[in-house]
Amino acid sequence: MTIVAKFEIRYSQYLDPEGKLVQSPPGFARDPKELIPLYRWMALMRAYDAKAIALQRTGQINTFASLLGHEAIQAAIGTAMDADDVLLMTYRENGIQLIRGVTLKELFVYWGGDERGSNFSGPRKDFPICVTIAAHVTHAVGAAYAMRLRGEKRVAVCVLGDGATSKGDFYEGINAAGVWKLPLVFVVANNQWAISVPRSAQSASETLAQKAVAAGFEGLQVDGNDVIAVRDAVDRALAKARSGAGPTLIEAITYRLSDHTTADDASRYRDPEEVKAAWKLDPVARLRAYLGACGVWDKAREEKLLRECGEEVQAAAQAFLDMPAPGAEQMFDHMYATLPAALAAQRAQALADREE
Amino acid sequence: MTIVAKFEIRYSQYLDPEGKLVQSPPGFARDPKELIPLYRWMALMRAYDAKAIALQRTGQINTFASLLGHEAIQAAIGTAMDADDVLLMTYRENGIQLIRGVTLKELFVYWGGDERGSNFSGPRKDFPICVTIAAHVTHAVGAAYAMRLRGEKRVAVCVLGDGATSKGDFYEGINAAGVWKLPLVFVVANNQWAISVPRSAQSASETLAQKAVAAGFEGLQVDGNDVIAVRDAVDRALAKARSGAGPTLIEAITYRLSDHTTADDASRYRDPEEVKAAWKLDPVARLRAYLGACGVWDKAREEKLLRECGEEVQAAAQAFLDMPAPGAEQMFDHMYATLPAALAAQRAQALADREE
Amino acid sequence: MAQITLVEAVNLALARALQDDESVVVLGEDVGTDGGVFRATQGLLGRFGPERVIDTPLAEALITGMAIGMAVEKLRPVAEMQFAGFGYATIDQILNHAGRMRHRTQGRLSCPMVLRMPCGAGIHAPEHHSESPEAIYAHIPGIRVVYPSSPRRAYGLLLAAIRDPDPVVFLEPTRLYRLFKEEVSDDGQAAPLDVCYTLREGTDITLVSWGGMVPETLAAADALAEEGIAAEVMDVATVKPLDMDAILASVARTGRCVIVTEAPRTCSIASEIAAGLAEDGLLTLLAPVRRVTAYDVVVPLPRLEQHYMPGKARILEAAKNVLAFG
Amino acid sequence: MAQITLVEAVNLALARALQDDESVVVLGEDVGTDGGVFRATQGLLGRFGPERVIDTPLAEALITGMAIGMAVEKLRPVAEMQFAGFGYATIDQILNHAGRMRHRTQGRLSCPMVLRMPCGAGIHAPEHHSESPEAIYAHIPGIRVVYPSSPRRAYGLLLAAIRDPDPVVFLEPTRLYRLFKEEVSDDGQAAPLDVCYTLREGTDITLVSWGGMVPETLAAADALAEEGIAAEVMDVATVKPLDMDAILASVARTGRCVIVTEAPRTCSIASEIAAGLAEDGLLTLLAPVRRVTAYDVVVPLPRLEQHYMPGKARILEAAKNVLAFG
Ligand SMILES: Cc1ncc(C[n+]2csc(CCOP(=O)(O)OP(=O)(O)O)c2C)c(N)n1
Ligand SMILES: Cc1ncc(C[n+]2csc(CCOP(=O)(O)OP(=O)(O)O)c2C)c(N)n1
Ligand SMILES: [Mg+2]
Ligand SMILES: [Mg+2]
Repeated sequence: MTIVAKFEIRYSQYLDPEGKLVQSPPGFARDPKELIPLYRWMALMRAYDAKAIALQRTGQINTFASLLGHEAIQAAIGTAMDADDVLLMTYRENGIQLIRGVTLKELFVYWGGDERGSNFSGPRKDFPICVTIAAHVTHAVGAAYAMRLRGEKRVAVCVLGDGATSKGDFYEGINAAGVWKLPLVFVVANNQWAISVPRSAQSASETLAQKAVAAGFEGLQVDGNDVIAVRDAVDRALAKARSGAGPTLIEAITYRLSDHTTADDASRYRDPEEVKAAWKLDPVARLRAYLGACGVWDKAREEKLLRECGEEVQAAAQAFLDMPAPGAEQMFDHMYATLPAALAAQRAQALADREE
Repeated sequence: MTIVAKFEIRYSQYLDPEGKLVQSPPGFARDPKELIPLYRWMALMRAYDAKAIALQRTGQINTFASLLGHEAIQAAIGTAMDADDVLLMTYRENGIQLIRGVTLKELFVYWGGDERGSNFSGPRKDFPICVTIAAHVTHAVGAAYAMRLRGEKRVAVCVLGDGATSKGDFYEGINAAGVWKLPLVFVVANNQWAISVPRSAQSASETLAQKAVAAGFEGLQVDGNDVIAVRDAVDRALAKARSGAGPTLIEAITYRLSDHTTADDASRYRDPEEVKAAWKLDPVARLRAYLGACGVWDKAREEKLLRECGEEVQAAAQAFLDMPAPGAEQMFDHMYATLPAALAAQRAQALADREE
Repeated sequence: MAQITLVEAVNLALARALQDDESVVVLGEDVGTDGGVFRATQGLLGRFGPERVIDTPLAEALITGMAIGMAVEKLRPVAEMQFAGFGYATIDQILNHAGRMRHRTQGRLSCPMVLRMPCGAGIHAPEHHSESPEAIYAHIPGIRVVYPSSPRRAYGLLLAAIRDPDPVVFLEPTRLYRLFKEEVSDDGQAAPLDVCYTLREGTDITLVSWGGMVPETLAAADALAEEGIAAEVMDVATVKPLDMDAILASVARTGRCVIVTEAPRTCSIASEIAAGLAEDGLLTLLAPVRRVTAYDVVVPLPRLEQHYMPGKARILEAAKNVLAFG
Repeated sequence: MAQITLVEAVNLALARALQDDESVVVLGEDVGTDGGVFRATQGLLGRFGPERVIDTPLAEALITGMAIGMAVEKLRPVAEMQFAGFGYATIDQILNHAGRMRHRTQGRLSCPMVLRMPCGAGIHAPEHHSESPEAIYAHIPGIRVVYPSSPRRAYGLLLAAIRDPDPVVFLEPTRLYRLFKEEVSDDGQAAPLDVCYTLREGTDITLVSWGGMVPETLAAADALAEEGIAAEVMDVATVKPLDMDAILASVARTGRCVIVTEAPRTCSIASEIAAGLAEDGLLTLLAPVRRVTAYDVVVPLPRLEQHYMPGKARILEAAKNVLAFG
């Protein structure tokens, strides 16, 4: 018996749950003031999330997937990426989209059940929300391949959930990313649940980071409630990808503080004690505590920020509500670049029906 | 940074390429005479393979996938399994099927392009040849689940190729096998090629054994040209599975000494020097050398065995050729347990057309 | 006898099957503790345990492939795709394996499994949650495709599907899950597969539908009745194999036919039925056949879904068009 | 102008596209060094390098998903499924992503990709190597499905598919790969999509087909001609969207129609065409429509495949049946 290969999976954390530094921070975080923009984004995400849930509860948008608990992961990714990198994500990554320039109104339009919400003004090359779990991992491979083929220094960032790591598309994608050493960063937002299925029932693997072992590249774990740890890992992975050294898989450990979506009732399958414990790890409170302890944040600033965020989401919601309804032609006019003759009669019928 | 998980992949070999023992053999191989039955099977596989290729070249069967180079792996698996275990395999595992009781004639019928070849008399519960790569990995999960649910001590053995490890079904299957700790043994017959795609282009993973790391169970490598090493690994994995300790993935390293199939011409993409070098590792010659050195095998026995094998495959080929052609009803009569009324007219038409 | 909804009928049939036959198992995403995202499997975990009511990892090809392996090994798996829109990844398994196992082995092995999937539009759901893919499955040899339209038929047809010795894709119209109740007695009685159900007899026109469109079709028939037109309404129920003889017999009486589906038009079951009429019913037709279908476009997000699905108005319009003829 | 086979025409079109447009890439299993199992990509690796002619890992969902990612990122990928029978794993990607990207983003992004796949029976190949799944793809909104039947059309239609701004599934009939040669000039000229090609004009009956069945259909027309019957033969070529108007116009002249496909009958393109006739051609039909199709069974292994596929005899029989009418 000889040993032919060895692997280890590392975990990193800078801020503990109380918001205390447990090791000296990486460059970008040396000056705590530099973290304030991240905190602002996280606060806006929370305001957005609350507003979306309120809109859903009052029947003004459809089923919504809350990002509660994912704020640190999303702030880290959103601020680390370059504008012309490409984001591929799920329904739960609206916070990253916000930072990249998708407007609050556009997000409401999407959840309001209208495709115009994905024709966003911001990062025009970002992929739309991918609802079919893990399919976007293979798209990310193609996008990264295209970038590298053209010799660009861009990176594709693919964000997915813990549940997504069980799906064949995930594996086919990471395996191929390894083969071609593509400029790709995978972030698994491990929030412990895939609807009602806990992480432990999803895979017997000790970590999700080690999924990368099967694909022959580096996988690592970070505390996903610690924005410094996530940002540091994403920064490094982006730099590595840009330098041509290939993909990285980051498992960011957090907790889904909300129901799966507004259509779900997590109390059916989750112990309230577990949720209570997870709130102790809340990424927003953690960063606030740290900033407060560093003396760069206080109650007044907090109140002002919350007020601003509230106003911003309120204005966006109103703009969404004021939007004229789509016409039936919206079903047809972007099915193809040019409407095929065979569809013309169907389109005409749909318009006629609409008028009745 | 803390280390949260560690893995290592081991490799084992007993017989070196010259057929010399490099470590003391496991129990079943202590008496070299015990290896003679394995050698006999390997010789029969080779005779079968040669006959099948001859039949194909003369237009008597269709495209055939040679098992040349896989004899040690197949003899080890075939002899290690219990009769009521279940085998799930690809087109290249005819040698295991033979040992389990599928007749030579039935194999020729299959390759002759007739479904009756899969209605074999032997291991009635074994799955038929799976042509779509890796789909059978998920079937193996279901079969093993059924066995365990009924409290049986049976094991499902799933054999696949190196190329198959890139496919989502493989990964979804091994991941689930890990979750439920199923009585399952996966053997990856790594013959270095998936048609024209070399192992190195299939995955950046250093070994294929480490694919199991992603699924949270043990993966190991063996010399697939060393029947003792393979048999030992399969024995252990079967015993572990039977004891309820879950699945194992065995990467057995060999070489596809033939073209991919008779429809392929490997000289288009493979260096003849590589093939020549691989012949030096030939599993059949290796075992013969060992048995010879142990004094339990000699030229006379060899000649007799080859003669017997030749006669056996010749008789089987003749029996195949003598078989009456299938009738058109064969297309219909096992589509459903009972032919649906809607298909009756189609069946009648097919029979009428056939008669014309 | 209780008045229950369609989703409760599905639940009842599953419980009955698990109770009566210990080889029956239920598997899928969130079918255990959660009881399924629509509660179709609610309570089953508690009654039959996690070994038989199995929460799987998030992997659709696995779910179907695993069900195939179970079925070959003599279990009777009832697997769930959380939504039909996530089920396409398993077409490979259904087409290449489930539908072939018996033929491939010339009867040595078989694949008695059911693949349930909620489908259809009209519940204001996110993308991929509103599709009606029966036509894709119906094109596949070796399987059955069943699409009930009422609690009673859901109960009976699901039991029939589970007991059937061959694979069945069982489509459940989410829009009808809780739309109305019906008396369903939990008598373990299967309803016949492979036959159309005539829901209402009539002599003037035949309206053919299945699944979620049946209530709209019945509503159209009501409206026609008010105008003195007697529409025969047929629920195809098993869309593959298709009971074309029953449809031909009805059209032979009425001479007119409208077929209603919420699937995209091209190569739909509506196309198949219309083709059957063009081949074998031509001489009995008094007017052109009309298909009332969804459009050949992506199911839109909720704001436009009402304009995507055919409704009573479009069915009525087509019926009148056909009736006005000749 | 050289006389070349259909597979050589595919190769020529690929080379031309790679040459003319540096955003074109070719990817799939064994498309590189090996030149594809049918040699369709032979020589491309040498001319255009491994960055643009890409051997992928063995993973069909990856191949299509990756092509989608490439297309969104402004490449023009031409992906290959080694055989259509291994392509079902990618229906999910085609249906849920390729066909939706433009609509989903209301025109912000698009997915100009081609998914080539060899298909059809008649080459004595192993299981899964003989299927003709055009109907499944044709049911999917947002894509085109093209199925050429001659070297010249293969060349022109493949170029058109690659240049099309939307996703195209391009089915290549393996039986015709080397069956006959045609003069094909490598002029970079695309052939029109979305239209039927009339291969032979006639007034007595319309024979409609596509892909691998076209030569059999032409042979049947020859046999009819010997008996003084003038058959119009149409090659549908683009099976989705379907040029139903052209078929209706032909049947309006001939009054009779036989549709030929080697796919299983239920919900086939033949069904779609027959349905279109039942709806919009009824008044012009002088006889029932006849579909000549494969049976609704699994494509058998080679010993029976000739009995599975329709051939000249079955087409003739159907044509005579239709001609005998009224
Ligand atoms: C392929 C597929 N199967 C099933 C679903 C239904 N579904 C939506 S979200 C979800 C769980 C996803 O869990 P995870 O990947 O952990 O992401 P999270 O929702 O926790 O962010 C499931 C099963 C889907 N969207 N896609
Ligand atoms: C899903 C699928 N894709 C493609 C093919 C075509 N094909 C047949 S064998 C093969 C290579 C398989 O390689 P490997 O798994 O290493 O097995 P080997 O043939 O070397 O034994 C391919 C691509 C297939 N049979 N199934
Ligand atoms: Mg999760
Ligand atoms: Mg191999």
